[in-house]
Amino acid sequence: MNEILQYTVQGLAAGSFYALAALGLAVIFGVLGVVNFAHGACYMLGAITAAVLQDLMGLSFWWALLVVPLVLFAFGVLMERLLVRWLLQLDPLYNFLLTFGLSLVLVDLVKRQYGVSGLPYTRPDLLTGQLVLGGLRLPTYQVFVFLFSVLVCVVVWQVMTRSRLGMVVRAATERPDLARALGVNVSRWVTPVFGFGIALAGLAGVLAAPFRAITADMGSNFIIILFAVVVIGGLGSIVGAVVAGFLVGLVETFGQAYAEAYAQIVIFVLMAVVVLVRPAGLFGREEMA
Amino acid sequence: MTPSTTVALRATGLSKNFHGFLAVNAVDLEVAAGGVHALVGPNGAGKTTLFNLLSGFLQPSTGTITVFGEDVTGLQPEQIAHKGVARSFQITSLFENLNPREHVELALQSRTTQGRKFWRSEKLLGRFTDRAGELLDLVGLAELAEKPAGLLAYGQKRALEMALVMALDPKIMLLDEPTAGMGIEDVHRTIELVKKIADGRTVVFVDHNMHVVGSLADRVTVLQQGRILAEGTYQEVRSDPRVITAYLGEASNA
Amino acid sequence: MLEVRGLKAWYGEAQALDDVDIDVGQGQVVTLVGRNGAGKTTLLRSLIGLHRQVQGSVRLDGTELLGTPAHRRARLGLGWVQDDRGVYASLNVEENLLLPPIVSDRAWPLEKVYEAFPVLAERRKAAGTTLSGGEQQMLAIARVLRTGSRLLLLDEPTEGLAPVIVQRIGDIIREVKAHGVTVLLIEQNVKFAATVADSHYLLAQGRVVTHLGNDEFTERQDELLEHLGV
Amino acid sequence: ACSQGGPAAAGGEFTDDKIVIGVLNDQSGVYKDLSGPNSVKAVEMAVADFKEKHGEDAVVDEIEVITADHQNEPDVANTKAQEMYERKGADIILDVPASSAALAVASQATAAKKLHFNIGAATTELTGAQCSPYVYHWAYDTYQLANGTGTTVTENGGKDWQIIYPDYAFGQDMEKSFTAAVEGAGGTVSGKIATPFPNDNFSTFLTRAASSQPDVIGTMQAGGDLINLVKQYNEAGLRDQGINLAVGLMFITDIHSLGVDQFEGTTFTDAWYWNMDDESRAWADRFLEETGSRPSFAHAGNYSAALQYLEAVQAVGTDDADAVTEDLDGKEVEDVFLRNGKIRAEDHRVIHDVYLAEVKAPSEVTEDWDYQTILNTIPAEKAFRPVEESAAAGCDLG
Amino acid sequence: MTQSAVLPEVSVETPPRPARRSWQRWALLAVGLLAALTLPWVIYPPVAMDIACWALFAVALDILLGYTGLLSFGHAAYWGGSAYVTGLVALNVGVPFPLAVLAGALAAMLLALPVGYLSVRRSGIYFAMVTLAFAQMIFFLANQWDEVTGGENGLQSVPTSFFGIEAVETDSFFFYYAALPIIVAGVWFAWRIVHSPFGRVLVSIRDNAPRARALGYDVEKYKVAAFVLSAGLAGLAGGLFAISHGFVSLQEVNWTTSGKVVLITVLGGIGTLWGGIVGAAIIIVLEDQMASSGFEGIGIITGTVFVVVVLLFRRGVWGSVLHLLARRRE
Ligand SMILES: Nc1ncnc2c1ncn2[C@@H]1O[C@H](COP(=O)(O)OP(=O)(O)OP(=O)(O)O)[C@@H](O)[C@H]1O
Ligand SMILES: Nc1ncnc2c1ncn2[C@@H]1O[C@H](COP(=O)(O)OP(=O)(O)OP(=O)(O)O)[C@@H](O)[C@H]1O
Ligand SMILES: [Mg+2]
Ligand SMILES: [Mg+2]
Repeated sequence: MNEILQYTVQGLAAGSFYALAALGLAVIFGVLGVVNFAHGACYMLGAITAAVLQDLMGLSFWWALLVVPLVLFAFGVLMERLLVRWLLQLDPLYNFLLTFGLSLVLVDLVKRQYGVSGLPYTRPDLLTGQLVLGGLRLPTYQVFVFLFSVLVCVVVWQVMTRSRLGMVVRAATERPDLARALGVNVSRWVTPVFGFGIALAGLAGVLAAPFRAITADMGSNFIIILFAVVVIGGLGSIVGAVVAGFLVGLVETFGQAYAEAYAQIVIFVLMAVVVLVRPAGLFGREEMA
Repeated sequence: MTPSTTVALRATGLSKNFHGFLAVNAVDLEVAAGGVHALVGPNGAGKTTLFNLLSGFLQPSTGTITVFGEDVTGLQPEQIAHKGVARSFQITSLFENLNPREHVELALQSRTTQGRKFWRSEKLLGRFTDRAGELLDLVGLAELAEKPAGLLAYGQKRALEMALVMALDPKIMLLDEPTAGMGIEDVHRTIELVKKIADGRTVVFVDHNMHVVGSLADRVTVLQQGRILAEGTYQEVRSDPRVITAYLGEASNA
Repeated sequence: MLEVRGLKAWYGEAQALDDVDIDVGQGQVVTLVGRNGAGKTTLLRSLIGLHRQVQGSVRLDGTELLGTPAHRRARLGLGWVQDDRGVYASLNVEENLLLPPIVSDRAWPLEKVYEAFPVLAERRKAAGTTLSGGEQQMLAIARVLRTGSRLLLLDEPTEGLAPVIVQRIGDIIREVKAHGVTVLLIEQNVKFAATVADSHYLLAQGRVVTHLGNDEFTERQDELLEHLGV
Repeated sequence: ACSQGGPAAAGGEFTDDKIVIGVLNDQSGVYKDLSGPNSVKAVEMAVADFKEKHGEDAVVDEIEVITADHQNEPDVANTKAQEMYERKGADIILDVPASSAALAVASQATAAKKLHFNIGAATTELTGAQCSPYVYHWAYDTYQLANGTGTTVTENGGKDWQIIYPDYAFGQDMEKSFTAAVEGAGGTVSGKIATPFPNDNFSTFLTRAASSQPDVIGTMQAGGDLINLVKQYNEAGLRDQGINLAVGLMFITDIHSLGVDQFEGTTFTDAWYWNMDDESRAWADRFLEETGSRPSFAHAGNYSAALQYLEAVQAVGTDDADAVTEDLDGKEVEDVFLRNGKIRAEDHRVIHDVYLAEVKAPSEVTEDWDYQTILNTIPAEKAFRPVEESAAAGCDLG
Repeated sequence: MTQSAVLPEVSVETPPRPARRSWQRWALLAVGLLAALTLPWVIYPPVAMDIACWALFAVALDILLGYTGLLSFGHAAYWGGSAYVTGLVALNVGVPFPLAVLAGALAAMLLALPVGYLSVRRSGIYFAMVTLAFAQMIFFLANQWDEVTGGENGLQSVPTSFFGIEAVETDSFFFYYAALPIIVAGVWFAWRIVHSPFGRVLVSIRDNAPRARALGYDVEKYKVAAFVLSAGLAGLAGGLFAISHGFVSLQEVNWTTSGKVVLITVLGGIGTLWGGIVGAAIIIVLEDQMASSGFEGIGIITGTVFVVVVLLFRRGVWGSVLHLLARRRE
């Protein structure tokens, strides 16, 4: 029983990374119709940036939670302005391919610059150690990661569904030409939203820094699982991305507990089942044939 | 009109529920074989939805559909097409990169099993070229036969829709606003065309142009909010006060 | 108010408009009629700025428009209803209405829109493209009314509408005209055109064939129909 | 088995009149830091040293070092090795980390009847079922890693083990070797957990391993996975609960990248350490000048392999592979890397002293890269798999 | 709802369909064959063989991407799956290699059947992600099931057996000529598929699947059929690759392999079978050069090539050539 609780917390913590990053993926997709293959690389950049800034100027973890997403936001803005935007009106596959190419470049650039064996990162003192609740020992950090990401997800969801911003951006991406003819200045919105989605990936990266190996390759496997997450949740759905993120975290953790090395296969089996029974994903809108 | 007792298409208690919104509500419809049947009604009455149900693009929430007595409820669009039911789309739906000739060839081929032959040359499609030419000529697209469909003007696309339906040589044709977006002359031509091809077939069509309805239909069903409001001959229906308020308007200028 | 001079447009190598001259005065309703493929839609798209392969001059109250980006033209008071309606699938009905910015105080408030089109009020939370074809057409028209544009460019606004609704559209056009709004309208339904318009441009193969006042147009209607058919 | 060291025979004894040494390794992937371009530098140092030592007397004037990146893809390694042997005239290929790539190159070497000295890969297959007259395994292997750490830690009181290993060939090998070593030294392995590979989430595995309160958790993870595991081990506060961590395979570059604080107190087996004595330190200083960083044992191993190869060529006066192996087989060698070294003729395992090391506490670190304390030396004869076991694993070099 | 249903599958830029005169087509074919025959004289034979294998792989992918509008980002599963089966057959049964390769291709088709069946339920970008994820599942399985696949170490020492003809069995130069007919046959078969009545239906599905259904075509079955055929050809290529290298590694089923073949196809030109061949030649030679150049980070180069192609030359190399020719003719 105790173990189950412990696994649940670990699963939710692991799911937090997926949920945050998948949220970024879903926001970008919902708004620009782009599936960002470089999302894993952006997650990696978030962690690397946190480590490099800590090394260069002693930036603490807490500041990193603020500064790194800003840096990644700027990076996302550049990425959109210089690359992604030229393909927005074409089939989404082109941006999928573009960002795939970009992720190859980013990963190898980081390898050239920082090597392959990873960078060190010092944890914030406040978050080391365990919370002991009854017979339960929970690493403080994992509890923090979970709570923090839930907070971020809720805020983002509110903004996207309740505000004019969300609406304008959805229209601008569906038919940019028409939106222009209706007087909406499309480019003004698209860029910051893209940057924001990237910033979320970066935030997941910062959260991973104290907890995971900070290497150029850390996003490569991550992005594949992330795709499984959005297929399970339904790519068009922001709620779906978040819920599926936590779900996959749980499945992975319980899979590890009871299926050991086959844990990752369990995720893909889950995905296969979802595709079979609900092709649009758990929260996706049904498309017609 | 060839009076006939056989029923080509019958819907019984047909409903479609979109998340609580009843777009089609317990519709009973009978289309006599060989008849030309018009479906009219205010915007949003459920005409297109009914077509989608009849052609398998939507699955009914309740009710059954039979084609010449055979139950086709729950079949997929392509299966229904093979039962001899062809439809056109209200909102034009074509293959952007194929030209009209290729469109029609494809439609002609679909009645054979030739489409499965991945080991044969596409020259086999040549056997349909002559027939395709005739059909395009009928709808006035002969000169545009080689222009990619994506580059056609709206009215030309509508004409191609017609050619496709005709190519399927269906027993029952479902035409969703065949004359929408056409100029007067083309409207006349289309009326003549439908009259010609309706010979020996059953036609169900939707149109808001009362002139078209008047010249083609031998029976008219009026839908409103998913239900049948009235049914009868054109003359009966157009003088029905309920139809006038709901649909035609006082100053009806049809 | 609107002055088009020597407008030419191309699709790649193919010329779609040739030396088109059009004048529309303040508060006038003018229709463009012509066969399918005559170039009517191309003309409107050039005016709103979505078709870019153009030459010539388009002036709105003396300001040259060619070269101004589309979203700026919309803010200058051009409102457009696309022939395929251009309703957003990812927005619900109300969001579709709220989307374009309001450009003048002539704008219809939401309540007025819903009053004029009660169906839209009923389906306000439905995703835009789940509306029926005709409902989408109403939505598109309602949307430009809500912005308060002073020059409306309507591409076949009555297509696929029930006769009652067509009459209502006619009323609306007359109403906005009374408030000084200018309308340039593509119309296949010649009878309808005659009930709303002040004058008519007849287009064929990318050229203006003739320009007629409404009286003359109504008189020669049958002959014109003939002509349109050619 | 030393030959007469006869002076240079005619130049005709050398294909193309020169010696070509190929260094085939990972220059962009996970092994880049621990071998990679710096291995090439190490080989070039060996060539320079050889030339300086023999000067005019050298049996060959021209020694060329060529290199290629196998990108950690065995099929690339395969093509590149074939190309080096057949097209570029390579007489020997060095390094080749990643077991799958190493096995591919070994089979190319056998086919081409040219030499391959493997430094970078750990698999005992090279001296087992897949051993070859043309292939030598120079630096380390899974048996040696497990035997060193498993035996010594158990003997020092870590009786009860839990082993976490990645579920692929390397990890499975390591797990078996460790279990054998631990049990051989009187300890018990009370649990083994196979993990996916690669993997970034080890919390669950650690929780499970810790639930039996073992003395030691032995991890067979490597590279990024190892770092993930260590971070999460620290996160879970297991050291405070008295559960120690022993690492199967660790390179100094891992410690460098993660920081000593994370690894503090971890024990592992090292084939060589740059700061273990004056000789190694002197060489490491030269290396630092050349490359800007301290050498891993793989770098030193490459240096040693290149040097010993050239010495053997000098001895036999030809680059003919069969002649060179005849000289090498059974030879006892000593250099900066090989201490009490011996090239076993039976399975081509090169044995030498190895070391049990512990990661220093941050406070003890006096300079960059000064991360380890050598706990004890494991003599060459005890460090590696006995010849009989190699034979039992299927190696028969007659 | 119908309105959203009229969205096309994938509207990638495909080249003008060739109105090429037939002598031009024959001339092109002759040039292509000549190039294929002289390749191992110009390029190191194993590399030439790699080019041939990847060319066929890219051509197979293009049946889906260029002609059906489906981007499979998991084709490594069929290339690699076939490589394993081919390797196992060659190791254990000892039949001449063409038979082993055929067995591999069949296995790939069997594998593609369930995956295709599930994946075609989604279209566009979803299809790409679903195929990728399934391929990753295959990867994990191959990694885990090491008694059969050799896991991380791969299948070592796969023999080349060819009716006891020594030259072919040991010399990569002669092997190339023994394998070339299989490649050529594979490419021809792909060409046959896309220029068949079946291929015409695929194109219509690419443009507008619901419309194709209304015409009476069972779209899902056609997609699955195209998927399986494509997987079979990919398997043919993968099997030959395994034989030519003499072993099979996990790399063959890794997602980077899927990415590479997409890169090759896009670089060459989507919807042009020749494009796959041109793309393969460029990428393989480039990678080969890079590997010996000492430059760190091949991904920087290949990734940049990818980005530039997608941004500026969406038609790809061969597609651009066709486009220029078409413009010139006008
Ligand atoms: N994107 C395009 N590319 C090439 N040619 C085009 C394109 N769009 C339209 N055309 C051609 O330009 C001409 C004018 O088209 P336009 O759409 O302006 O006609 P229209 O008068 O609006 O017709 P309709 O009444 O059918 O809507 C037609 O011949 C059409 O085929
Ligand atoms: N997929 C859907 N989801 C929700 N509501 C839908 C969907 N499809 C149609 N509807 C609703 O069902 C009603 C009937 O639509 P339908 O398209 O059948 O009308 P119609 O009679 O064809 O109208 P028109 O003459 O304007 O084309 C409309 O109110 C529409 O909003
Ligand atoms: Mg309708
Ligand atoms: Mg038009």
